[in-house]
Amino acid sequence: MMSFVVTLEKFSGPLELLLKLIEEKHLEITEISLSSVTEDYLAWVAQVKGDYMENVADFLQVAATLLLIKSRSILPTLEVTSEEKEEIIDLQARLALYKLFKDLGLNLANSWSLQPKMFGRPSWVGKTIVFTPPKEIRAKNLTEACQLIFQKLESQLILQPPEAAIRLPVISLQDKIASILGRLAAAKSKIHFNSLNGEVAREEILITFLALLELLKDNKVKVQQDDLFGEIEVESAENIN
Amino acid sequence: MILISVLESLLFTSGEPLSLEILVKASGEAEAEVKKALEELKKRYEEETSGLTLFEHDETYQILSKATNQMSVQKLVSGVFEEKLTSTALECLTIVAYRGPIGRSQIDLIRGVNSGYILHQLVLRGLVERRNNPNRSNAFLYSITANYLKHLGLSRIEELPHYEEYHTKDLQALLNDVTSTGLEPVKASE
Amino acid sequence: MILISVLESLLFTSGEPLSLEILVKASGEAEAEVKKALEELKKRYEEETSGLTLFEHDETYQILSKATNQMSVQKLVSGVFEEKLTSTALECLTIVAYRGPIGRSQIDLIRGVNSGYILHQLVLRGLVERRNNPNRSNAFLYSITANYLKHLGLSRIEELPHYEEYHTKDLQALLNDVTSTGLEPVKASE
Repeated sequence: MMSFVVTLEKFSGPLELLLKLIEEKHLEITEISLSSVTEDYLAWVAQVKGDYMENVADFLQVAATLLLIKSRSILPTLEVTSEEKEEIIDLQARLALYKLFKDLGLNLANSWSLQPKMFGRPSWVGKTIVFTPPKEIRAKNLTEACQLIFQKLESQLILQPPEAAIRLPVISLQDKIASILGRLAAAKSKIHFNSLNGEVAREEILITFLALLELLKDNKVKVQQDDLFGEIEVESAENIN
Repeated sequence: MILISVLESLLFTSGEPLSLEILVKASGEAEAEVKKALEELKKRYEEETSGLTLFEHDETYQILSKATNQMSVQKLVSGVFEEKLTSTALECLTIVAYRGPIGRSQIDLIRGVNSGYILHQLVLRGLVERRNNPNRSNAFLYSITANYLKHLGLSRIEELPHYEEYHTKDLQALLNDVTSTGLEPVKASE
Repeated sequence: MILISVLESLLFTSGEPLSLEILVKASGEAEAEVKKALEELKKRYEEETSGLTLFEHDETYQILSKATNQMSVQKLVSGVFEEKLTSTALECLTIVAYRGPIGRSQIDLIRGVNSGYILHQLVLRGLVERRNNPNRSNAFLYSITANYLKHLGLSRIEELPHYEEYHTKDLQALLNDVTSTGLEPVKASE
């Protein structure tokens, strides 16, 4: 009777994904735990298929904050602006709030029944249809009401078409890694991080940064940053060895 | 399982008279037990605080509203009829007129709220009729009655002003609420 | 005239939910008296020998069969279709249930993702309803429907576990709570 079906074939949003990753590792929601799941999160986002196109912006926005957290854990000296700090605290709080409702929902899932548990009865049994047209209504009243209904529905639409949010350049992590390696090989010397990005969309910088982290981890590149906020210089490890 | 409670639930939801046989089957109890419980229910309804009565005829049973409350019930029924069309009823009637034959769920979607009660009233007043949906069992399609059309002085539904325009207008695009993409800072308070 | 008996007759005859206003009009008694009698009726139905429930939603009242008799009644009622929930639907419904009436942007904020599509689906399935936001003409407010409560077997929304706590606090206070209390808000399933 208590048949409840959870379909987890995909993540409906960034918070669901993030929470899953944290809970898999049995962690509390803290900055440290967020930092520790950043790579898994980014790896998942990097594989985003067409299914998620409409929500890609939401996933990337969270990814940006995660990268900020990650950077802070790698570079303890990294100064963050108060705005960025707020962003980090905000993400933790929102994740906690999301978890609250998720848990409340799981509680309810147990009492959910596929069919209603209570039933009404046929209404007005034995009452027959008596033609009683309202006196005051004319055809033009119906037309006016109809115009109003459509006006109301149309006013709900905002001017900005939803596609605007969807059309983000989607660059896969693999493509980015390949492109960086290709350019490093071609340059045979240090190149600037900024030159690795095409149009300066935050999402692309993010993917580039992520690609660099991956390459660093695999010891395929070396990076150097002389000053805080200074240029990041990237060099192929093969050039050095 | 408490037999008397189950029997009351069964009789209540059915509306139609139910035979002893059906009650026995549906409750899964012995006939004698069922009969005894029905007697008990009957007695309970005889209390003056109850508004119900157990009507027995030819080994069938039906719950009815108590005869002594006939006056108030009549007032409800006629009151419901005489009332002017509320704005929500007008909205509902309009949707049925311009978009009919139309299913309940579509009406609900346009209005955003459950329209069951209002539709029922419109049917009882003879303004709207429902037919079986040929494409989906257990679903109905609602349209304006010929009677009401006549009353409006129209010989066919197409004579409603702007009928063509509103009848064919694509609704799908309008029904998606696309107000914001979320992820605003948490500061936004309700 | 015995008010409680009259009210039971009215609710029984209608079958559909009736507003307090209609009950007051049809019974001809003062609102406070009607309310008191409805409470009494509710209590009477809570006895285990009763097969009925007084269901209250959105300031309307309706008599329904008792949730515990679901199995027996279900056999009799045809054409009820099954409502499976995906985890996304469950998530969305929970937020709307505890926080409703709630705007889209607030739902998006909690879920961290655009909820337009799922809300549209839930309205279509009659589990959520939307109304115009009285304070902002171009926005909707979402609430759960009576149908949703019927699937949970609750006779009013206040019966949701911890409803008071999570409904009344504003979102910011809730955020402060979950952040400061070590994040273990809900545990026991009821």
